[in-house]
Amino acid sequence: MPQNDVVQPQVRVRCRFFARYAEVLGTATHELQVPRGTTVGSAVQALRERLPGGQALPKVPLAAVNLEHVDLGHVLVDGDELALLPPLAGG
Amino acid sequence: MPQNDVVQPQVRVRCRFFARYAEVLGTATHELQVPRGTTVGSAVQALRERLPGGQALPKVPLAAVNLEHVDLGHVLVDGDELALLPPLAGG
Amino acid sequence: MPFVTHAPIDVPALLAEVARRDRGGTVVFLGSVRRSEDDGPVEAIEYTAYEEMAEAEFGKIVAEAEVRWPDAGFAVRHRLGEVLTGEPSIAVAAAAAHRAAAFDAARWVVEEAKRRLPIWKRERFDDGSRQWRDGSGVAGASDTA
Amino acid sequence: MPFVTHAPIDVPALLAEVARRDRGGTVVFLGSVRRSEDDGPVEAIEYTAYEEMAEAEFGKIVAEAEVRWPDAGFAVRHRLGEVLTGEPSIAVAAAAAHRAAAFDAARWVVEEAKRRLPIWKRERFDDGSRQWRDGSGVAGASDTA
Repeated sequence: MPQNDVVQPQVRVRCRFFARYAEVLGTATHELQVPRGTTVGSAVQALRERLPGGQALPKVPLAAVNLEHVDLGHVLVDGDELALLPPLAGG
Repeated sequence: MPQNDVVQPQVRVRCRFFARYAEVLGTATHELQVPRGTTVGSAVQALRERLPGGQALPKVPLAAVNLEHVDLGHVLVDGDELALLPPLAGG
Repeated sequence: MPFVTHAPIDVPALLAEVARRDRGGTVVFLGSVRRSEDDGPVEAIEYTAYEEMAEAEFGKIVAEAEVRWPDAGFAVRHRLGEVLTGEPSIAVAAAAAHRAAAFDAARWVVEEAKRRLPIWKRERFDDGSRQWRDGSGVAGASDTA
Repeated sequence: MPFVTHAPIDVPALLAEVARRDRGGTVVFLGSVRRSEDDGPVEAIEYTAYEEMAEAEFGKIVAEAEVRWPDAGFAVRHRLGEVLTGEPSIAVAAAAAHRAAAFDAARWVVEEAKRRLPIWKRERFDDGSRQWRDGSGVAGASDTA
Protein backbone atom coordinates (compact mmCIF):
# COMPACT_ATOMS: atom_id res chain seq x y z
CA MET A 1 0.00 0.00 0.00
CA PRO A 2 1.26 3.51 -0.78
CA GLN A 3 2.16 5.23 2.47
CA ASN A 4 3.20 8.81 1.95
CA ASP A 5 3.14 11.92 -0.19
CA VAL A 6 5.75 11.03 -2.75
CA VAL A 7 4.27 10.42 -6.18
CA GLN A 8 2.62 7.04 -5.98
CA PRO A 9 3.91 4.61 -8.53
CA GLN A 10 1.03 3.71 -10.77
CA VAL A 11 0.46 0.47 -12.67
CA ARG A 12 -1.26 0.29 -15.98
CA VAL A 13 -3.72 -2.55 -16.41
CA ARG A 14 -5.47 -3.48 -19.61
CA CYS A 15 -9.07 -4.39 -18.74
CA ARG A 16 -11.24 -6.61 -20.89
CA PHE A 17 -14.96 -7.18 -20.67
CA PHE A 18 -16.94 -10.01 -22.20
CA ALA A 19 -20.45 -10.97 -23.16
CA ARG A 20 -23.05 -9.24 -21.02
CA TYR A 21 -20.44 -7.03 -19.33
CA ALA A 22 -19.17 -5.69 -22.65
CA GLU A 23 -22.75 -5.02 -23.60
CA VAL A 24 -23.70 -3.04 -20.47
CA LEU A 25 -20.45 -1.06 -20.55
CA GLY A 26 -20.60 -0.42 -24.28
CA THR A 27 -16.94 -1.34 -24.55
CA ALA A 28 -14.78 -4.45 -24.52
CA THR A 29 -11.61 -2.83 -23.18
CA HIS A 30 -10.41 -0.12 -20.83
CA GLU A 31 -6.93 1.10 -19.89
CA LEU A 32 -6.89 1.47 -16.12
CA GLN A 33 -4.26 3.24 -14.01
CA VAL A 34 -4.23 2.32 -10.34
CA PRO A 35 -1.69 2.60 -7.52
CA ARG A 36 0.88 -0.13 -7.20
CA GLY A 37 -0.39 -2.83 -4.87
CA THR A 38 -3.98 -2.55 -6.07
CA THR A 39 -5.88 -5.81 -5.87
CA VAL A 40 -8.32 -7.12 -8.44
CA GLY A 41 -11.15 -6.30 -6.02
CA SER A 42 -10.05 -2.66 -5.76
CA ALA A 43 -9.63 -2.44 -9.52
CA VAL A 44 -13.20 -3.68 -9.93
CA GLN A 45 -14.33 -0.97 -7.53
CA ALA A 46 -12.46 1.64 -9.58
CA LEU A 47 -14.06 0.38 -12.79
CA ARG A 48 -17.53 0.53 -11.22
CA GLU A 49 -16.87 4.16 -10.26
CA ARG A 50 -15.11 5.41 -13.35
CA LEU A 51 -16.86 3.71 -16.27
CA PRO A 52 -20.21 4.81 -17.67
CA GLY A 53 -22.57 1.97 -16.72
CA GLY A 54 -19.97 0.62 -14.34
CA GLN A 55 -22.53 0.17 -11.55
CA ALA A 56 -23.99 -2.67 -13.60
CA LEU A 57 -20.86 -4.69 -12.91
CA PRO A 58 -21.15 -6.93 -9.86
CA LYS A 59 -18.96 -6.06 -6.89
CA VAL A 60 -17.61 -9.60 -6.86
CA PRO A 61 -17.27 -10.76 -10.46
CA LEU A 62 -15.24 -13.67 -11.73
CA ALA A 63 -11.88 -12.37 -12.82
CA ALA A 64 -8.80 -13.52 -14.70
CA VAL A 65 -5.34 -11.99 -14.90
CA ASN A 66 -3.11 -12.85 -17.82
CA LEU A 67 -5.43 -15.70 -18.87
CA GLU A 68 -5.63 -17.30 -15.42
CA HIS A 69 -8.53 -17.39 -13.01
CA VAL A 70 -7.69 -15.30 -9.92
CA ASP A 71 -9.52 -14.31 -6.78
CA LEU A 72 -10.22 -10.71 -5.84
CA GLY A 73 -7.21 -10.50 -3.51
CA HIS A 74 -4.77 -10.99 -6.37
CA VAL A 75 -2.39 -8.00 -6.65
CA LEU A 76 -2.03 -6.39 -10.06
CA VAL A 77 1.30 -5.47 -11.59
CA ASP A 78 2.15 -3.14 -14.43
CA GLY A 79 1.13 -4.52 -17.81
CA ASP A 80 -1.37 -7.06 -16.50
CA GLU A 81 -4.42 -7.96 -18.51
CA LEU A 82 -7.43 -8.05 -16.19
CA ALA A 83 -10.57 -9.70 -17.53
CA LEU A 84 -13.98 -9.54 -15.89
CA LEU A 85 -15.96 -12.65 -16.69
CA PRO A 86 -19.73 -13.00 -16.50
CA PRO A 87 -20.88 -16.31 -14.99
CA LEU A 88 -19.37 -18.99 -17.22
CA ALA A 89 -21.74 -20.77 -19.52
CA GLY A 90 -19.67 -22.91 -21.82
CA GLY A 91 -20.68 -26.34 -23.00
CA MET B 1 -39.55 -87.09 -11.30
CA PRO B 2 -40.57 -90.40 -12.91
CA GLN B 3 -41.69 -92.79 -10.21
CA ASN B 4 -42.67 -96.15 -11.62
CA ASP B 5 -42.38 -98.66 -14.39
CA VAL B 6 -44.70 -97.14 -16.93
CA VAL B 7 -42.87 -95.78 -19.95
CA GLN B 8 -41.24 -92.54 -18.80
CA PRO B 9 -42.32 -89.56 -20.82
CA GLN B 10 -39.22 -88.17 -22.50
CA VAL B 11 -38.51 -84.65 -23.61
CA ARG B 12 -36.38 -83.79 -26.59
CA VAL B 13 -33.95 -80.96 -26.13
CA ARG B 14 -31.86 -79.39 -28.85
CA CYS B 15 -28.43 -78.69 -27.39
CA ARG B 16 -26.06 -76.09 -28.79
CA PHE B 17 -22.40 -75.57 -27.98
CA PHE B 18 -20.31 -72.51 -28.67
CA ALA B 19 -16.72 -71.40 -28.98
CA ARG B 20 -14.38 -73.54 -26.90
CA TYR B 21 -17.12 -76.02 -26.03
CA ALA B 22 -17.97 -76.68 -29.67
CA GLU B 23 -14.26 -77.17 -30.29
CA VAL B 24 -13.67 -79.72 -27.53
CA LEU B 25 -16.85 -81.64 -28.38
CA GLY B 26 -16.22 -81.52 -32.10
CA THR B 27 -19.83 -80.55 -32.67
CA ALA B 28 -22.03 -77.49 -32.28
CA THR B 29 -25.32 -79.36 -31.71
CA HIS B 30 -26.75 -82.48 -30.11
CA GLU B 31 -30.29 -83.83 -29.85
CA LEU B 32 -30.78 -84.95 -26.26
CA GLN B 33 -33.59 -87.10 -24.89
CA VAL B 34 -34.11 -86.92 -21.15
CA PRO B 35 -36.98 -87.75 -18.78
CA ARG B 36 -39.64 -85.14 -18.26
CA GLY B 37 -38.74 -82.95 -15.30
CA THR B 38 -35.04 -82.99 -16.06
CA THR B 39 -33.22 -79.85 -14.98
CA VAL B 40 -30.51 -78.06 -16.92
CA GLY B 41 -28.00 -79.35 -14.37
CA SER B 42 -29.03 -82.96 -14.99
CA ALA B 43 -28.96 -82.42 -18.73
CA VAL B 44 -25.40 -81.15 -18.44
CA GLN B 45 -24.51 -84.29 -16.50
CA ALA B 46 -26.08 -86.42 -19.25
CA LEU B 47 -24.11 -84.57 -21.91
CA ARG B 48 -20.87 -85.03 -19.96
CA GLU B 49 -21.54 -88.79 -19.85
CA ARG B 50 -22.87 -89.37 -23.33
CA LEU B 51 -20.83 -87.14 -25.60
CA PRO B 52 -17.30 -87.94 -26.77
CA GLY B 53 -15.15 -85.38 -25.02
CA GLY B 54 -18.05 -84.53 -22.73
CA GLN B 55 -15.87 -84.66 -19.62
CA ALA B 56 -14.23 -81.48 -20.83
CA LEU B 57 -17.45 -79.59 -20.17
CA PRO B 58 -17.59 -78.01 -16.73
CA LYS B 59 -20.13 -79.45 -14.30
CA VAL B 60 -21.53 -75.97 -13.74
CA PRO B 61 -21.43 -74.10 -17.04
CA LEU B 62 -23.34 -71.00 -17.97
CA ALA B 63 -26.52 -72.04 -19.71
CA ALA B 64 -29.37 -70.53 -21.69
CA VAL B 65 -32.75 -71.96 -22.63
CA ASN B 66 -34.63 -70.52 -25.59
CA LEU B 67 -32.23 -67.54 -25.74
CA GLU B 68 -32.51 -66.63 -22.05
CA HIS B 69 -29.93 -67.03 -19.33
CA VAL B 70 -31.09 -69.72 -16.85
CA ASP B 71 -29.67 -71.33 -13.75
CA LEU B 72 -29.03 -75.05 -13.46
CA GLY B 73 -32.29 -75.70 -11.61
CA HIS B 74 -34.35 -74.64 -14.59
CA VAL B 75 -36.63 -77.52 -15.76
CA LEU B 76 -36.52 -78.42 -19.43
CA VAL B 77 -39.61 -79.02 -21.51
CA ASP B 78 -40.04 -80.73 -24.85
CA GLY B 79 -38.66 -78.70 -27.72
CA ASP B 80 -36.40 -76.50 -25.64
CA GLU B 81 -33.12 -75.20 -27.02
CA LEU B 82 -30.44 -75.58 -24.38
CA ALA B 83 -27.18 -73.72 -24.97
CA LEU B 84 -24.00 -74.21 -22.97
CA LEU B 85 -22.00 -71.02 -22.88
CA PRO B 86 -18.28 -70.73 -22.17
CA PRO B 87 -17.39 -67.78 -19.90
CA LEU B 88 -18.67 -64.72 -21.74
CA ALA B 89 -16.06 -62.53 -23.34
CA GLY B 90 -17.87 -59.96 -25.41
CA GLY B 91 -16.81 -56.37 -25.76
CA MET C 1 -30.20 -52.03 -37.52
CA PRO C 2 -29.26 -55.36 -35.95
CA PHE C 3 -27.28 -54.95 -32.76
CA VAL C 4 -24.90 -57.77 -33.64
CA THR C 5 -23.27 -57.38 -37.00
CA HIS C 6 -20.31 -58.29 -39.14
CA ALA C 7 -20.09 -54.75 -40.49
CA PRO C 8 -17.56 -52.23 -39.16
CA ILE C 9 -18.99 -49.89 -36.54
CA ASP C 10 -20.23 -46.60 -37.99
CA VAL C 11 -20.05 -43.97 -35.23
CA PRO C 12 -21.84 -41.19 -37.13
CA ALA C 13 -24.73 -43.61 -37.77
CA LEU C 14 -24.98 -44.33 -34.04
CA LEU C 15 -25.00 -40.61 -33.28
CA ALA C 16 -27.78 -40.06 -35.79
CA GLU C 17 -29.87 -42.82 -34.20
CA VAL C 18 -29.84 -41.21 -30.75
CA ALA C 19 -30.06 -37.55 -31.79
CA ARG C 20 -33.15 -35.63 -30.73
CA ARG C 21 -33.51 -31.91 -30.15
CA ASP C 22 -34.33 -32.29 -26.47
CA ARG C 23 -31.23 -34.42 -25.80
CA GLY C 24 -28.34 -32.14 -24.92
CA GLY C 25 -25.85 -34.77 -23.78
CA THR C 26 -24.55 -37.69 -25.82
CA VAL C 27 -21.96 -40.25 -24.74
CA VAL C 28 -20.43 -42.83 -27.04
CA PHE C 29 -18.35 -45.72 -25.80
CA LEU C 30 -16.11 -47.70 -28.13
CA GLY C 31 -14.36 -50.85 -27.00
CA SER C 32 -11.47 -51.66 -29.30
CA VAL C 33 -9.17 -54.59 -29.76
CA ARG C 34 -6.04 -53.63 -27.91
CA ARG C 35 -2.47 -54.70 -28.09
CA SER C 36 -0.24 -54.21 -25.10
CA GLU C 37 2.88 -55.70 -23.60
CA ASP C 38 0.85 -57.85 -21.20
CA ASP C 39 -1.19 -59.54 -23.86
CA GLY C 40 1.37 -60.56 -26.41
CA PRO C 41 1.45 -59.61 -30.07
CA VAL C 42 -2.28 -59.70 -30.81
CA GLU C 43 -3.01 -58.93 -34.45
CA ALA C 44 -6.77 -59.43 -34.39
CA ILE C 45 -9.61 -60.92 -32.41
CA GLU C 46 -12.22 -63.16 -33.96
CA TYR C 47 -15.59 -62.71 -32.28
CA THR C 48 -18.19 -65.45 -32.39
CA ALA C 49 -21.63 -65.35 -30.85
CA TYR C 50 -24.75 -67.28 -30.14
CA GLU C 51 -26.17 -64.79 -32.56
CA GLU C 52 -29.92 -65.12 -32.00
CA MET C 53 -29.43 -64.86 -28.26
CA ALA C 54 -26.91 -62.01 -28.46
CA GLU C 55 -29.37 -60.02 -30.56
CA ALA C 56 -32.22 -60.75 -28.15
CA GLU C 57 -30.13 -60.04 -25.06
CA PHE C 58 -28.80 -56.74 -26.41
CA GLY C 59 -32.41 -55.77 -27.14
CA LYS C 60 -33.37 -56.60 -23.57
CA ILE C 61 -30.51 -54.54 -22.19
CA VAL C 62 -31.62 -51.54 -24.24
CA ALA C 63 -35.25 -52.01 -23.18
CA GLU C 64 -34.19 -52.12 -19.53
CA ALA C 65 -32.08 -48.98 -20.03
CA GLU C 66 -35.08 -47.22 -21.58
CA VAL C 67 -37.05 -47.99 -18.41
CA ARG C 68 -34.26 -46.64 -16.20
CA TRP C 69 -33.73 -43.50 -18.33
CA PRO C 70 -37.14 -42.93 -19.93
CA ASP C 71 -36.27 -39.99 -22.17
CA ALA C 72 -32.89 -41.26 -23.25
CA GLY C 73 -32.06 -42.81 -26.60
CA PHE C 74 -29.70 -45.73 -27.17
CA ALA C 75 -27.85 -47.21 -30.11
CA VAL C 76 -25.70 -50.32 -29.69
CA ARG C 77 -23.55 -52.59 -31.82
CA HIS C 78 -21.32 -55.59 -31.31
CA ARG C 79 -19.21 -56.62 -34.20
CA LEU C 80 -18.56 -60.28 -35.06
CA GLY C 81 -15.89 -61.93 -37.15
CA GLU C 82 -12.31 -60.76 -37.27
CA VAL C 83 -11.61 -57.32 -35.84
CA LEU C 84 -8.08 -55.95 -36.22
CA THR C 85 -6.11 -54.36 -33.40
CA GLY C 86 -7.23 -50.78 -32.92
CA GLU C 87 -10.68 -51.27 -34.41
CA PRO C 88 -13.82 -51.12 -32.26
CA SER C 89 -15.72 -54.32 -31.51
CA ILE C 90 -18.44 -52.82 -29.35
CA ALA C 91 -20.16 -49.45 -29.43
CA VAL C 92 -22.77 -47.95 -27.16
CA ALA C 93 -24.30 -44.51 -27.67
CA ALA C 94 -26.63 -42.91 -25.14
CA ALA C 95 -28.23 -39.49 -25.46
CA ALA C 96 -30.21 -37.81 -22.71
CA ALA C 97 -31.44 -34.37 -21.75
CA HIS C 98 -28.35 -33.77 -19.60
CA ARG C 99 -24.85 -35.11 -19.41
CA ALA C 100 -25.04 -36.98 -16.11
CA ALA C 101 -27.75 -39.30 -17.38
CA ALA C 102 -25.97 -39.81 -20.69
CA PHE C 103 -22.76 -40.88 -18.93
CA ASP C 104 -24.56 -43.11 -16.43
CA ALA C 105 -26.77 -44.73 -19.05
CA ALA C 106 -23.96 -45.43 -21.50
CA ARG C 107 -21.84 -46.97 -18.80
CA TRP C 108 -24.69 -49.12 -17.51
CA VAL C 109 -25.37 -50.51 -20.97
CA VAL C 110 -21.69 -51.29 -21.54
CA GLU C 111 -21.40 -53.14 -18.23
CA GLU C 112 -24.55 -55.15 -18.89
CA ALA C 113 -23.38 -56.02 -22.39
CA LYS C 114 -20.03 -57.26 -21.07
CA ARG C 115 -21.81 -59.32 -18.46
CA ARG C 116 -24.68 -60.75 -20.48
CA LEU C 117 -23.93 -61.03 -24.21
CA PRO C 118 -23.15 -64.57 -25.36
CA ILE C 119 -20.08 -63.60 -27.33
CA TRP C 120 -16.60 -65.11 -27.32
CA LYS C 121 -13.27 -64.13 -28.66
CA ARG C 122 -10.27 -65.87 -30.06
CA GLU C 123 -7.04 -63.97 -30.40
CA ARG C 124 -4.87 -64.25 -33.46
CA PHE C 125 -1.20 -63.46 -32.94
CA ASP C 126 1.45 -62.19 -35.30
CA ASP C 127 2.73 -65.75 -35.81
CA GLY C 128 -0.71 -66.93 -36.93
CA SER C 129 -1.45 -68.92 -33.74
CA ARG C 130 -4.89 -68.57 -32.21
CA GLN C 131 -6.19 -68.80 -28.69
CA TRP C 132 -9.61 -68.55 -27.03
CA ARG C 133 -9.69 -65.68 -24.61
CA ASP C 134 -12.10 -65.74 -21.72
CA GLY C 135 -12.26 -65.56 -17.95
CA SER C 136 -11.07 -69.16 -17.69
CA GLY C 137 -8.41 -68.96 -20.38
CA VAL C 138 -4.69 -69.30 -19.92
CA ALA C 139 -4.38 -65.83 -21.35
CA GLY C 140 -6.02 -64.51 -18.21
CA ALA C 141 -9.06 -62.41 -17.61
CA SER C 142 -7.88 -59.35 -19.49
CA ASP C 143 -10.42 -57.70 -21.66
CA THR C 144 -10.63 -55.38 -24.63
CA ALA C 145 -11.59 -52.50 -22.43
CA MET D 1 -5.85 -28.50 -33.62
CA PRO D 2 -7.02 -25.52 -31.57
CA PHE D 3 -9.38 -26.52 -28.79
CA VAL D 4 -11.65 -23.54 -29.37
CA THR D 5 -12.85 -23.22 -32.92
CA HIS D 6 -15.52 -21.86 -35.20
CA ALA D 7 -15.55 -25.06 -37.24
CA PRO D 8 -18.20 -27.75 -36.75
CA ILE D 9 -17.08 -30.58 -34.49
CA ASP D 10 -15.64 -33.53 -36.39
CA VAL D 11 -16.12 -36.65 -34.25
CA PRO D 12 -14.06 -39.03 -36.43
CA ALA D 13 -11.16 -36.56 -36.21
CA LEU D 14 -11.38 -36.59 -32.40
CA LEU D 15 -11.40 -40.39 -32.41
CA ALA D 16 -8.33 -40.47 -34.62
CA GLU D 17 -6.48 -38.11 -32.26
CA VAL D 18 -6.92 -40.36 -29.23
CA ALA D 19 -6.54 -43.75 -30.93
CA ARG D 20 -3.56 -45.88 -29.90
CA ARG D 21 -3.24 -49.63 -30.01
CA ASP D 22 -2.89 -50.01 -26.25
CA ARG D 23 -6.06 -48.02 -25.57
CA GLY D 24 -9.02 -50.39 -25.52
CA GLY D 25 -11.68 -48.02 -24.21
CA THR D 26 -12.74 -44.74 -25.78
CA VAL D 27 -15.47 -42.41 -24.53
CA VAL D 28 -16.73 -39.40 -26.46
CA PHE D 29 -19.00 -36.80 -24.94
CA LEU D 30 -20.94 -34.36 -27.10
CA GLY D 31 -22.88 -31.48 -25.59
CA SER D 32 -25.46 -30.19 -28.02
CA VAL D 33 -27.72 -27.19 -28.17
CA ARG D 34 -31.04 -28.46 -26.95
CA ARG D 35 -34.57 -27.31 -27.38
CA SER D 36 -37.14 -28.34 -24.84
CA GLU D 37 -40.43 -27.12 -23.47
CA ASP D 38 -38.72 -25.54 -20.45
CA ASP D 39 -36.38 -23.40 -22.46
CA GLY D 40 -38.62 -21.84 -25.05
CA PRO D 41 -38.24 -22.00 -28.81
CA VAL D 42 -34.45 -21.84 -29.06
CA GLU D 43 -33.28 -21.91 -32.63
CA ALA D 44 -29.55 -21.48 -32.03
CA ILE D 45 -27.00 -20.44 -29.45
CA GLU D 46 -24.24 -18.00 -30.20
CA TYR D 47 -21.10 -18.80 -28.25
CA THR D 48 -18.54 -16.14 -27.48
CA ALA D 49 -15.31 -16.60 -25.57
CA TYR D 50 -12.31 -14.93 -24.12
CA GLU D 51 -10.58 -16.88 -26.79
CA GLU D 52 -6.93 -16.77 -25.71
CA MET D 53 -7.88 -17.74 -22.18
CA ALA D 54 -10.35 -20.45 -23.26
CA GLU D 55 -7.63 -22.00 -25.39
CA ALA D 56 -5.09 -21.83 -22.54
CA GLU D 57 -7.55 -23.09 -19.93
CA PHE D 58 -8.69 -26.04 -22.06
CA GLY D 59 -5.01 -26.91 -22.52
CA LYS D 60 -4.50 -26.80 -18.76
CA ILE D 61 -7.48 -29.04 -18.18
CA VAL D 62 -6.09 -31.59 -20.63
CA ALA D 63 -2.64 -31.38 -19.03
CA GLU D 64 -4.15 -31.99 -15.60
CA ALA D 65 -6.13 -34.94 -16.96
CA GLU D 66 -2.94 -36.39 -18.44
CA VAL D 67 -1.40 -36.30 -14.97
CA ARG D 68 -4.42 -38.02 -13.41
CA TRP D 69 -4.65 -40.66 -16.19
CA PRO D 70 -1.06 -40.94 -17.43
CA ASP D 71 -1.61 -43.36 -20.30
CA ALA D 72 -4.84 -41.84 -21.53
CA GLY D 73 -5.26 -39.65 -24.58
CA PHE D 74 -7.56 -36.66 -24.85
CA ALA D 75 -9.05 -34.60 -27.66
CA VAL D 76 -11.27 -31.63 -26.90
CA ARG D 77 -13.18 -28.93 -28.80
CA HIS D 78 -15.46 -26.07 -27.99
CA ARG D 79 -17.22 -24.46 -30.86
CA LEU D 80 -17.78 -20.69 -31.04
CA GLY D 81 -20.20 -18.63 -33.08
CA GLU D 82 -23.72 -19.69 -33.89
CA VAL D 83 -24.56 -23.33 -33.25
CA LEU D 84 -27.99 -24.55 -34.33
CA THR D 85 -30.28 -26.63 -32.14
CA GLY D 86 -29.21 -30.26 -32.26
CA GLU D 87 -25.60 -29.54 -33.17
CA PRO D 88 -22.76 -30.16 -30.73
CA SER D 89 -21.02 -27.19 -29.13
CA ILE D 90 -18.55 -29.13 -26.99
CA ALA D 91 -16.80 -32.45 -27.50
CA VAL D 92 -14.46 -34.41 -25.27
CA ALA D 93 -12.84 -37.70 -26.27
CA ALA D 94 -10.83 -39.78 -23.81
CA ALA D 95 -9.16 -43.09 -24.62
CA ALA D 96 -7.52 -45.33 -22.03
CA ALA D 97 -6.38 -48.88 -21.62
CA HIS D 98 -9.68 -49.85 -20.05
CA ARG D 99 -13.22 -48.53 -20.03
CA ALA D 100 -13.46 -47.37 -16.41
CA ALA D 101 -10.64 -44.86 -16.86
CA ALA D 102 -12.00 -43.70 -20.20
CA PHE D 103 -15.42 -42.96 -18.68
CA ASP D 104 -13.98 -41.29 -15.58
CA ALA D 105 -11.48 -39.20 -17.52
CA ALA D 106 -13.98 -38.00 -20.13
CA ARG D 107 -16.42 -36.99 -17.45
CA TRP D 108 -13.78 -35.20 -15.42
CA VAL D 109 -12.68 -33.15 -18.43
CA VAL D 110 -16.28 -32.22 -19.29
CA GLU D 111 -17.01 -31.06 -15.74
CA GLU D 112 -13.81 -29.00 -15.59
CA ALA D 113 -14.54 -27.45 -18.97
CA LYS D 114 -18.04 -26.45 -17.88
CA ARG D 115 -16.63 -24.97 -14.70
CA ARG D 116 -13.54 -23.22 -16.03
CA LEU D 117 -13.81 -22.21 -19.69
CA PRO D 118 -14.47 -18.48 -20.20
CA ILE D 119 -17.27 -18.99 -22.69
CA TRP D 120 -20.74 -17.46 -22.81
CA LYS D 121 -23.86 -18.09 -24.73
CA ARG D 122 -26.68 -16.07 -26.11
CA GLU D 123 -29.82 -17.82 -27.22
CA ARG D 124 -31.60 -16.90 -30.40
CA PHE D 125 -35.30 -17.71 -30.50
CA ASP D 126 -37.64 -18.45 -33.37
CA ASP D 127 -38.86 -14.85 -33.34
CA GLY D 128 -35.33 -13.52 -33.75
CA SER D 129 -35.02 -12.21 -30.18
CA ARG D 130 -31.78 -12.91 -28.33
CA GLN D 131 -30.92 -13.38 -24.70
CA TRP D 132 -27.74 -14.02 -22.72
CA ARG D 133 -27.95 -17.29 -20.92
CA ASP D 134 -25.91 -17.91 -17.81
CA GLY D 135 -26.25 -18.80 -14.16
CA SER D 136 -27.42 -15.27 -13.35
CA GLY D 137 -29.71 -14.89 -16.33
CA VAL D 138 -33.47 -14.57 -16.32
CA ALA D 139 -33.58 -17.71 -18.39
CA GLY D 140 -32.32 -19.65 -15.38
CA ALA D 141 -29.41 -21.91 -14.83
CA SER D 142 -30.29 -24.53 -17.42
CA ASP D 143 -27.50 -25.76 -19.56
CA THR D 144 -26.95 -27.45 -22.89
CA ALA D 145 -26.22 -30.72 -21.20
